[in-house]
Amino acid sequence: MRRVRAEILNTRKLGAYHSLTLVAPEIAERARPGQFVSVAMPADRRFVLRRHFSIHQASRRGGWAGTLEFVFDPRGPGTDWLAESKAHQFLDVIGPLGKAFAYPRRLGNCLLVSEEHGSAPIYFLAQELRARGKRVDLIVGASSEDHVFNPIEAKRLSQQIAIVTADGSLGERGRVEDVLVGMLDATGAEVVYAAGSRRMLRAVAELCIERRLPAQVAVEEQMACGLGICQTCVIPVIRKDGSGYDNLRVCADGPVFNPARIFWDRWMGDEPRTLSTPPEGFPVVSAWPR
Amino acid sequence: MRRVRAEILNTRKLGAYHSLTLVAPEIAERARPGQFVSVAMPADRRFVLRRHFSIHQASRRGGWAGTLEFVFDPRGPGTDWLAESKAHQFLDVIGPLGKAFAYPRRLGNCLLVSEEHGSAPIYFLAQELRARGKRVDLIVGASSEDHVFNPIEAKRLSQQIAIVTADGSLGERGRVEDVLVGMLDATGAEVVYAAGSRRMLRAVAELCIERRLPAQVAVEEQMACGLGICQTCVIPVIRKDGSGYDNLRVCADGPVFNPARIFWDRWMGDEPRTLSTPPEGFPVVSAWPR
Amino acid sequence: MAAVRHSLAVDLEGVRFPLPVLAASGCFPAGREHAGLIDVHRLGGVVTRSLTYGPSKGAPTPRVAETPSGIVTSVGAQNAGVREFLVEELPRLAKTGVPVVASIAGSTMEEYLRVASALQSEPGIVALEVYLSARDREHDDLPFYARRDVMADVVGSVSRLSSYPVFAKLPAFVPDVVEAARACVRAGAHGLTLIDAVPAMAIDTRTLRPRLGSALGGLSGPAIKPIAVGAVFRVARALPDVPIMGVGGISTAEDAVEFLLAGAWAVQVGTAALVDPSAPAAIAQGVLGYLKERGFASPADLRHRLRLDPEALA
Amino acid sequence: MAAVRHSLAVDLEGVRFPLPVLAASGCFPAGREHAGLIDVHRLGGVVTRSLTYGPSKGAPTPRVAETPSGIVTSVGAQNAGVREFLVEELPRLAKTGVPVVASIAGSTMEEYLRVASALQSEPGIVALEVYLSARDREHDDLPFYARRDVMADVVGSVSRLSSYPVFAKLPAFVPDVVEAARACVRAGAHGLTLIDAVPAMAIDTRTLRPRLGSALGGLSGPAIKPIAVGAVFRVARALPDVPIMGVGGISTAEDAVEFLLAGAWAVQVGTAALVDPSAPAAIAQGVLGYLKERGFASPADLRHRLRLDPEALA
Ligand SMILES: Cc1cc2nc3c(=O)[nH]c(=O)nc-3n(C[C@H](O)[C@H](O)[C@H](O)COP(=O)(O)OP(=O)(O)OC[C@H]3O[C@@H](n4cnc5c(N)ncnc54)[C@H](O)[C@@H]3O)c2cc1C
Ligand SMILES: Cc1cc2nc3c(=O)[nH]c(=O)nc-3n(C[C@H](O)[C@H](O)[C@H](O)COP(=O)(O)OP(=O)(O)OC[C@H]3O[C@@H](n4cnc5c(N)ncnc54)[C@H](O)[C@@H]3O)c2cc1C
Ligand SMILES: Cc1cc2nc3c(=O)[nH]c(=O)nc-3n(C[C@H](O)[C@H](O)[C@H](O)COP(=O)(O)O)c2cc1C
Ligand SMILES: Cc1cc2nc3c(=O)[nH]c(=O)nc-3n(C[C@H](O)[C@H](O)[C@H](O)COP(=O)(O)O)c2cc1C
Ligand code: FES
Ligand code: FES
Repeated sequence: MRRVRAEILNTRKLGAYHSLTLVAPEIAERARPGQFVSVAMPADRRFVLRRHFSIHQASRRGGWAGTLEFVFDPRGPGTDWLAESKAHQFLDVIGPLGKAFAYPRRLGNCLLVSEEHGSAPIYFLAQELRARGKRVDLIVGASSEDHVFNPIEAKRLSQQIAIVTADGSLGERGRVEDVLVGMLDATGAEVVYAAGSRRMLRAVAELCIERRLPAQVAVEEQMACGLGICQTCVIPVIRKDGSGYDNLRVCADGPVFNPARIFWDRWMGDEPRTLSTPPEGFPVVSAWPR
Repeated sequence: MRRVRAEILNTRKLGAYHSLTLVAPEIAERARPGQFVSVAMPADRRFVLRRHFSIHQASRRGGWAGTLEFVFDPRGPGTDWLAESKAHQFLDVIGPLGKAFAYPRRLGNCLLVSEEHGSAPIYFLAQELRARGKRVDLIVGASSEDHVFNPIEAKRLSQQIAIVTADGSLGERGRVEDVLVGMLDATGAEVVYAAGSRRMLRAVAELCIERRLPAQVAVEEQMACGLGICQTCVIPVIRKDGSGYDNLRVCADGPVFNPARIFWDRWMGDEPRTLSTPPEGFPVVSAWPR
Repeated sequence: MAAVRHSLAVDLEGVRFPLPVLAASGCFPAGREHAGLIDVHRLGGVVTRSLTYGPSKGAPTPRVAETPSGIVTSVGAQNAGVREFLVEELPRLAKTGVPVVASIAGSTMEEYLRVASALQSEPGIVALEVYLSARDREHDDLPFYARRDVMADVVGSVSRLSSYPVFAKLPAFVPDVVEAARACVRAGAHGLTLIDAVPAMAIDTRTLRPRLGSALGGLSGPAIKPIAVGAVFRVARALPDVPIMGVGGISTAEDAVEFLLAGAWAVQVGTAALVDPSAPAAIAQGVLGYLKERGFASPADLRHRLRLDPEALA
Repeated sequence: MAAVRHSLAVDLEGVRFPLPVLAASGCFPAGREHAGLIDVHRLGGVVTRSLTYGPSKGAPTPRVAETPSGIVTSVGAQNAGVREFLVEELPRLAKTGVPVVASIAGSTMEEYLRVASALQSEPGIVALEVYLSARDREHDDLPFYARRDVMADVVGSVSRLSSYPVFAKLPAFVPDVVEAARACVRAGAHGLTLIDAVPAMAIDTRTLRPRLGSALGGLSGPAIKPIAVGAVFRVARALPDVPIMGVGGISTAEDAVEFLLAGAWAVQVGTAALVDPSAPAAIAQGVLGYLKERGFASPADLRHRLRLDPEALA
């Protein structure tokens, strides 16, 4: 991880989202899909914590070489402040942080599932998978049309695509889960990647376990440091030998995890439970091709 | 007092000082020299308190009618923030606050003494006194040339002027006190007004008591509310009957006081004492023409 | 949704306020000069500055210093004494009809009782609030709250003497705020006010002096809100039937709702009201908006709505 | 001015740190992965996260919520246990030569003693810090600090058992922090660490849930600085010969100087180090700048420089 004073090269709006492109070659060179950056807030406000964003784009080559893009929808003091930032301002950025998605070595057909800003890392992944000759199909979900992140880009990146919005303003009305089985079957997916709400990630997990499909999901948890120091960002992950679980750090041990190993019942607290969950000692999917 | 959302009409720099002119007719109409305004800081920062500034100019007539000007040197988070403000921004302003300088009814020759930003209310007073046909002479003190507030304006407003800087970069080298006696004698001053450091105000007080000259001084004290609510801003003032003192609120009972009634020893704490001070029961100058 | 009649009135076991937001002690303008800035009819009530028996000159200046999201103040209970209050301030307040909670202080148990006696049967006053952070001259100048038995004794004696319902104002600064609250209630307190400003200090590194004339002061403002919410939550869970007024760092309607969810029956606004005397009224209005939007009928409705995971507090 | 040899080293009655700024407990990166972000040689020392005897899973998530100028956290002492620490973490730390203060915790007196025993005679460790906010399973789950005798008992027993100098880490949340400090010193504490995070809570008014999985947490960051400075000041005046490490809200060199003026012998940086692991080093550098500019020879020099008006604290 590097800490840099990064100049904002470009800002743009994409529906409900803001995108910031930074000049940060030290980070961009190393960045892989699933990793994130940590951005300092101005010291003269009430902010105490840095804010964390998935890397959406990291260019190593070409005219944009050394640049890094992240994307957010303004929804709190930190993202509101970032939404006001302008080109040529500088941000204090640490990255790349966390473990990236692993690329499948042997398998070919990849179904990528994203919701809301979860699309930011997923499209980055899509691009890298395509560059490695994989087939990529996409499911993109959101509350409404303007929260469907960059649908044009999504279409460009995928062989087949399903867009789902809660209010039906773009694509089908419903939830990502509703089209999951259909897309799995239609695309012949051999591997699944996902980023989005816990509810959706859990549905993906259940389905992949059922079908014994290898999967990786990027999760989010409230973070104080983002650097692996404080252990505030933990997620319960079942041990490989099934002997119990450990609270692993999303920021340093994740944010990408094997969804079959996440102890969903514990992590989701008393949120509505729609699915049965693995008990301690649950036999994990260890077929992941590393 | 009124509370208004006031648009910034104009900002300008004057040496070390920043001046803000606001559109605030409700306040400007009522404002008199010595009174002050209270300015809210942005809610999204660490600030909790409003900041307080003497009214430097309040125009009731002409092209600038309804405008209000105050002046400050950036020296802390609040004044730094204000220094960055731009025309057409809005400020949340309460005013006019506090008791104004009283104009002498019979007496004519007025010596006005100011230091640093104390010149802001003093020049306003000078203008009002001249409009009432009084002779105005000025002593203006500061640490260095750029802290001498608007010397050109000062010259325009006064019959005779003495400028004193600690480093001698403008006018005489020294302190206001060094020229006080000379100016009193030279101008035949019958009344003295002052605003500036406690040290200087105390020197003025001592001299005026000695010479039985009526005087008024504007003081500053740390304020939480500025509205007379909290009693954080008090100054010890000896009772008229000399029976002791009361802690009066600078914001509501002042900021203008008869310096002969201020219990300097108490107020100045353990700052260096260069002068003897009035004991409780000190015979106060009650010759003030009201 | 069925039409809900929203009401902002709250009933603290007999102490009624038309709105759930009061001005906290020391933070309400007593003077005539504020007529233009506030409308007392949009206030739930007014807690007076803490009254001593005789006049008190208060602490040396400076009395306020700003710190991150807070202020440290030390006014030292400057006030003109309870008699002056009865002659000068109360009649004006009573005339407006705003419910007045009289805050009482003392440097001995006896002084508390003398102040409470002087306030008996005054029109306008609906309750007493006992300020417990005053220093106890008979016990090493420690604050009254520092010894649980002394504190309970003061609260109990005032409660027995006075015909008004008595609220004990507790600082959060006791190792077990629940036990302290229980002791006050057992002694006869009708309710509790939580929390007082938190002991604190700020130093000027340029002048090498404390930024307050009295060196130590009390921290208030948004910085202490989480401390106050925590104290209210803990006490409300332990003593669900005891009326609590929540105070500490409230500056928005959301902040007030946080306290009501934590278990407060009403809230008080201090520092935010100093900076903007209309803040308590605006906050009450905002609470109404929240109730309407969320379909709650009244502030009291929020008291049992906090959703706790079974694992929390395990 | 005569040439002064400025030194940043501090000596806490035998416990020596090359710089006056340490990383506070729970806020120092233990892992290998941070090599690029910090240079331990620019740190006065490192306080470990609080170690329990066995591994502890810690509190439910979310574990952090941001509040005005502060954060409320509840990690629940998640750690792998003291043995794992000795095998995995300490050797790496010891190799760097940075002085290590081992923080110990427990849910019973016995656990404290077992942890302290396990740490005996380990290279690299220069002192123990006793975390006293842990909950005492044998006394109604109240924090150890809540009962002065229990607290003194823990501190005393650890001090007798251990060959390391022992610092008792006190919260400011005791009615009389001076008496609490005195009790710890009488029991055998070598020094004191002031203060721990302050009990607090934050509620999400949208979801009607506490913002932390454990509902209650500890407030840290700039918001609590005035509380911590006040506690250090009061204890340092009462116990001028007892080494104090000041902690709470320090994020700039000025903040650190405030603590040193208040009477701290060294300071620790918590929250600010989470957000920027290089903060403690930068703060130490800034303290050096301050000393030079003002003509002070060492951090210890500041300890007696606070200018108090005679009237303050009257
Ligand atoms: C690994 C990771 C990657 C992320 N990537 C993105 C992204 O690409 N685009 C995007 O829009 N958002 C992303 N988020 C969420 C984003 O970090 C938070 O929503 C954001 O910090 C909110 O800040 P705020 O001040 O605007 O809102 P507030 O809600 O006021 O934030 C208050 C506090 O809560 C924390 N917080 C709030 N929501 C979250 C969350 N979901 N996860 C973690 N902390 C949270 C904030 O960091 C802050 O400390 C990511 C989070 C994580 C952990
Ligand atoms: C009646 C009155 C009139 C004033 N008029 C002027 C003026 O015309 N021009 C000008 O430049 N300044 C004036 N001041 C001083 C000015 O209010 C403060 O210097 C300013 O608020 C500092 O804010 P800050 O955030 O920049 O500095 P900081 O020093 O960081 O302020 C921190 C806190 O201290 C308070 N404070 C600091 N210095 C003073 C002071 N001297 N008096 C009162 N409170 C203070 C601030 O309000 C704030 O609460 C006046 C003060 C008073 C009381
Ligand atoms: C300037 C000032 C004066 C205060 N005076 C009193 C007082 O006389 N009696 C009292 O019980 N509390 C007093 N308080 C404490 C407040 O009533 C309140 O408990 C505390 O400030 C926390 O609330 P806040 O954060 O909303 O200000 C005072 C607070 C301030 C800021
Ligand atoms: C995430 C986090 C974890 C902490 N863990 C511990 C701990 O294990 N033991 C301990 O004594 N203090 C712990 N603390 C408290 C800090 O050491 C420090 O006392 C407190 O945060 C105040 O300092 P600050 O404002 O600089 O953070 C922790 C604080 C934070 C924010
Ligand atoms: S956020 Fe601190 S360890 Fe992950
Ligand atoms: S500043 Fe509040 S009374 Fe003067």
